[in-house]
Amino acid sequence: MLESVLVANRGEIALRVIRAARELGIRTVAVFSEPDRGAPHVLHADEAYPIGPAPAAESYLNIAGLLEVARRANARAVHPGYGFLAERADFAEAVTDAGLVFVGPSAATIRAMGDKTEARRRMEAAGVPVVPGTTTPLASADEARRAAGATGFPVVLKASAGGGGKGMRVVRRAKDIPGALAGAVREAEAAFGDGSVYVERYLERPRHIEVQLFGDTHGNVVHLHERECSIQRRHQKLVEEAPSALLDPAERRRMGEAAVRAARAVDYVGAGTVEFLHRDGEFFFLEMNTRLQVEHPVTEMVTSVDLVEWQFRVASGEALPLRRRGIPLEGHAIECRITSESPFEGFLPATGVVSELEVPGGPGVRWDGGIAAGTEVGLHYDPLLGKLITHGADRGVAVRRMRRALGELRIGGVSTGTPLLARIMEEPDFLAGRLSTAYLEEHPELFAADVPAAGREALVVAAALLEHGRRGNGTASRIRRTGRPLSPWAHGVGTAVPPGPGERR
Amino acid sequence: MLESVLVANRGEIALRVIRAARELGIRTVAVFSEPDRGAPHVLHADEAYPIGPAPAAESYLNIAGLLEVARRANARAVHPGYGFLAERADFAEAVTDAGLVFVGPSAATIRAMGDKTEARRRMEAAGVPVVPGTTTPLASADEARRAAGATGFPVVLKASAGGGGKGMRVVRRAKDIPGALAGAVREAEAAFGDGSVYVERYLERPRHIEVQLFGDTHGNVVHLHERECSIQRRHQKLVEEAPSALLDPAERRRMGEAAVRAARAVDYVGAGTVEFLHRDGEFFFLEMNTRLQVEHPVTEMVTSVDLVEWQFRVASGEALPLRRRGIPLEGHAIECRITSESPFEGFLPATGVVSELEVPGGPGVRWDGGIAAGTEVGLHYDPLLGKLITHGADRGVAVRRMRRALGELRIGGVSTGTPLLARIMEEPDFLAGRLSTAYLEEHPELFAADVPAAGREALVVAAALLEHGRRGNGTASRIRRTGRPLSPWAHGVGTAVPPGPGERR
Amino acid sequence: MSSPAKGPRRVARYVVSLLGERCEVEVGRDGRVAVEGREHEASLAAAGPPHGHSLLVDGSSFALLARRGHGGEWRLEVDGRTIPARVLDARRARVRELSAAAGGRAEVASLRAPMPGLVVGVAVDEGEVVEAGDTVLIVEAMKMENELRAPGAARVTRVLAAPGEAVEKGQVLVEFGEPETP
Amino acid sequence: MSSPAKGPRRVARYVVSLLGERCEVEVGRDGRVAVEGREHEASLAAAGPPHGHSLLVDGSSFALLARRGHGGEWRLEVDGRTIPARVLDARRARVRELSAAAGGRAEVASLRAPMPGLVVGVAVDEGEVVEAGDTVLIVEAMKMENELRAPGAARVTRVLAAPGEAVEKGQVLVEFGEPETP
Repeated sequence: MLESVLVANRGEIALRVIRAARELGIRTVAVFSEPDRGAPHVLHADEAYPIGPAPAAESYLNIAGLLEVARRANARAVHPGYGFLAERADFAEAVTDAGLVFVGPSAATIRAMGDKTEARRRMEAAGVPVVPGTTTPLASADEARRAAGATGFPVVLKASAGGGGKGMRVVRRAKDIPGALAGAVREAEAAFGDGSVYVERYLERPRHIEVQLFGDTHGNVVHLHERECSIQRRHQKLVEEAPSALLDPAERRRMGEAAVRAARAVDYVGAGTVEFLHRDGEFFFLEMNTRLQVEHPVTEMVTSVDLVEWQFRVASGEALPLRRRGIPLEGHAIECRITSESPFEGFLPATGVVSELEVPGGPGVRWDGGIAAGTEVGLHYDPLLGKLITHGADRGVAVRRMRRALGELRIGGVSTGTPLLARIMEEPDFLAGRLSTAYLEEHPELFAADVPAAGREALVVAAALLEHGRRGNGTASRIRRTGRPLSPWAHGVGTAVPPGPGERR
Repeated sequence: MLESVLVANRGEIALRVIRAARELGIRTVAVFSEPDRGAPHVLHADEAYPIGPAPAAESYLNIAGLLEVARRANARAVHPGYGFLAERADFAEAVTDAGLVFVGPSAATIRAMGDKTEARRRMEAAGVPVVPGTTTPLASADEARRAAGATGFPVVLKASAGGGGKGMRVVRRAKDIPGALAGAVREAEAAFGDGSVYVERYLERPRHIEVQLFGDTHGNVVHLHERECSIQRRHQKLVEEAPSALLDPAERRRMGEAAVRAARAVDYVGAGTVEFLHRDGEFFFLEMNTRLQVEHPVTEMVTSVDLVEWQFRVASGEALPLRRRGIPLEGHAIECRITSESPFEGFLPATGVVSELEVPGGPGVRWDGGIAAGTEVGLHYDPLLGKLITHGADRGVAVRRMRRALGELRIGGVSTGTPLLARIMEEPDFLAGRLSTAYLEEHPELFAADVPAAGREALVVAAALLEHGRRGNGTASRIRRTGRPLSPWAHGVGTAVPPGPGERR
Repeated sequence: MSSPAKGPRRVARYVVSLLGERCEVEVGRDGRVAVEGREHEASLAAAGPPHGHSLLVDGSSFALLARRGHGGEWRLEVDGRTIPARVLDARRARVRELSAAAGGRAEVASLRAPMPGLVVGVAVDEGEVVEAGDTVLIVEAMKMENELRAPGAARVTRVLAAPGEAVEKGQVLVEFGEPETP
Repeated sequence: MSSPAKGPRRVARYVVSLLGERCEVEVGRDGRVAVEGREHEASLAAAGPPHGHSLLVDGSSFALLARRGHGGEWRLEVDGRTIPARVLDARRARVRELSAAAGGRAEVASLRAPMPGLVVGVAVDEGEVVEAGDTVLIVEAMKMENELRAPGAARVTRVLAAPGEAVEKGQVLVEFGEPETP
């Protein structure tokens, strides 16, 4: 097993990786930008080192700085998490060139799948179904218009270096191509430093279903069943589940086999995901993510596999602990992403200081968070505060448990998407498993900022009593807080502060 | 399914019951004593009603008061949790006499098993092995001495109405009988209002292994495998696990069958536990607990059964969802009880206000708590603050996960047993599964109040920097806390506070 | 003191504005609270973390966080939603209402930058009337483009930002007036 | 100002008493901290909940809660343990030590009731010498009997409680003196 690892990330995924490493006895080295000095991933690591100011380009994306910390802390491996440098082939290369183990696939694999047009070519060659579109970046609006005409509208413009919905635009009319292309290029440039954009046929109302893969250095590749992530807004996933409510066993098998073919085509090592769009019984390769996914916990809940543990085992040269027939699929799991966004104000990013954090508990509930009371939520990084995951014997139990858990989650001081998620857990189409990537657009009623469940009357009473108490009527007087633990030993024998030499009391 | 339930309890078990009821759509009615006005179980229930002052005798043990609340709130059932009235036959009777459903076995069953001497008689008759001793309460110290002489020293004096180690004394010499008997009677009187005490042969260094049972109103009785709870102090369990590290499949089957015989002998309905003492391949009936156990989550983790859900289903007249062959036993689970006690000061009860609460997360970790930041921990009730449970593919994974989770748990302002538990998770005998109820006595090194893992040097640096910062050198300046969410709409359009009629701004 | 109480018991009277409505509330000394004459048995207690409160109304239990603002303003966080409220004592509320009726003037409504960022597009012109949901401006932050939308009908009176401009949090970007009074 | 600094850089000097030992500590302006001459690179920052801090010493990361007491006293909560510490500036510490050497008197040590409860047994007599771990008193609270034990060797000088007596939290139950000086 690896002796130590530098976790080149922040937030909940850094914490997730640190937890797995801790359990394996791997020494953990965290890095932090200036505003993250007191972040949970710093507190939970064995060691932590500063890597620069707030902008990611000068800290979490600074390859030389990260390698310098690895050298200084004598870390033997690097785990990239997701986002930041996780899918940057040059980073994987720099890590291995420095004599360290990169916890992830080879630079060559990352490069092949990171170039979305190249990936489409390789998948076609491997016999994996692909959505019709271009396999080269677009040179101009005119070329985009021609390519779109050939595949037929609607189309989607996508960043070649993309992922996570950044640099992506759906276009329904030829005349909207120039504006959309400009926006996509601009966003792609900003997000990935690469403005290449290509065009693909846009499938209306598809379902987003993806397969979790794992490969080892001994040539084994397995899949760990699928996840459904159809509930998205702006191509950002919001709710994920495993298994899909849609697939029957035959379809599940066909999709799993296609994913394994895709992985073998690029000699895949480590954790990866093949994303498919599914519509009317057909499925098409969308992209392959050569890293851990945000939503990996739902797979962990139904398979009882710790995917990050597997990443470390594979990176240590071990063979996969389980082969395909041995991987269970038990019950159903749901994940809700808890983000600092105001769902009733057009998903505006919200900032502030987390003044209170109360995490749900009890059976079948998991919280993967990256915040604590006192954490400042700014605008420099991803708005993901944490993930709430529930597991139950079937989808109904998992959903009811999620509803219960969302009700227990309290994050004070920062607006989150929690109330929207709670509504989704009661919405009839969701409950029936009638999903598509257009789900949120087709359910505008979920975004109506109406009266909370508590009811207006109760809120009016609360407001009146709060003001009444503030005016000295004492209704809401604070509980006395002392916080000093009690000791029977006032002093002397068993004294609280032992006197130093020459000092007596 | 039941429409509503009054939860006649407080703390973590009240919250546990409320969670299960929530998921089943059962309306929850909480009760609270004066100091519990703001307790988590009040916040999480649908409704909550006061039942009196702090002393349990005037609140949580006040049967008439509880039934009055049930009537007022129109609750249709009563769940007693554990402790308080859970094993009081007169309470079960009063509940059913009031036309409500008692979530638990019948008053007759509770009565039979609550009288420990009567229970011993019934078990002997059913062919369940029983520890040698008396089957009637002791009338005097002389009688105790005679009975002890007959079974042979060491013996244990136990309260007939007992449980949880209260009113219990181990005696090794005849001359110690009078003092021990007086203490046991005094404690039994105070705890149960019944000073009856009997004598039993004391097994040296036995293991405490218990079997989870479930019966329904259709005559089905199943067991859900065993738990091992050998790590106790003063007969209070501290660490529990499922399955036992000791039993082989044949022994597991024999013990399970004996437990089912015990349950059938008293027409058992609902959740119950048969406790056995195990030594050198033999096991003896210790007692039957006619309620949910504190440690029920470890069984839930390895069987994927929600035991409180089952309680509600059985109370609603449903048949058990699974029969014996269908109940899985997967992986291994450990529970640590987190109590407000100072393990390095002789387990003195600790009081204070919980100033901080940070709960562990990530895979395989469950927190069943009864506190929040701000909760005042007093001396009126049980010191159990919460339970930390981990699950893993095998015992080793569960233990390493527990070690990791204990490191993440932070409860500020109140001393807890956490550091002792963390040491147990690294102690070689525990890791090897070499357990007995004498475990803690045999490992006094666990109680040495030595330097924390952080090391003295780091603590000295921390103290110096804290004082240096306090003197205005700003090293530890607090992060600015604003806590006001951000809105782009300063006023007017989308105004924050809409003006009332006749009021304009 | 000239008490405004009418009944035999001493009660405090408030006007609560919340979620677009205005209610008269009487708080008695015995835990009884009347909202527009509807009587409730209510109790509020500090509970849980710093701003946490437990509210019981006729037995129903609600958990909420409450933060105080200026002059009777409160922000209630409940069910993950933030609800602003204003509580005035009844007499002060009456004075306000009278002075408003005597000729209070509508203040200028404005759209402010909710975060530091880069304006990448302005979708409105001065004088234009917008409807609820119309995109007004696009600001890039955290590598995502964020559309700032109009939550209600209004006329754009001034546009104070241009594409390519870096803006500070809180900076006024667009000012609005009533849709029918250009 | 008469600075006690010897070197060219300005440093602050402290005496830290913790876990039974006394250390001299120098805190520099550049994050360097020397404990008895051992140099460390250290940083302390507020982190997490109200009393939470993050400490980095030569890269190693520690999470701790810190509560301030009077006159340089701190309580550090770390790894679930509570560690009391006292920090004095070096000059004040020196004055204390000199006055103590000139004839400081030991205060009376006492065992106080850690909780309200009922004394059910007293295991010592006045004049008796107890060893660490010896039971001194039994107090019943929360329906459990709690044995109060001596954490160190001492002579019982006064017993102030009797069986059957109800005691308040903090009430002195037994007073001790040095074992060898009755």
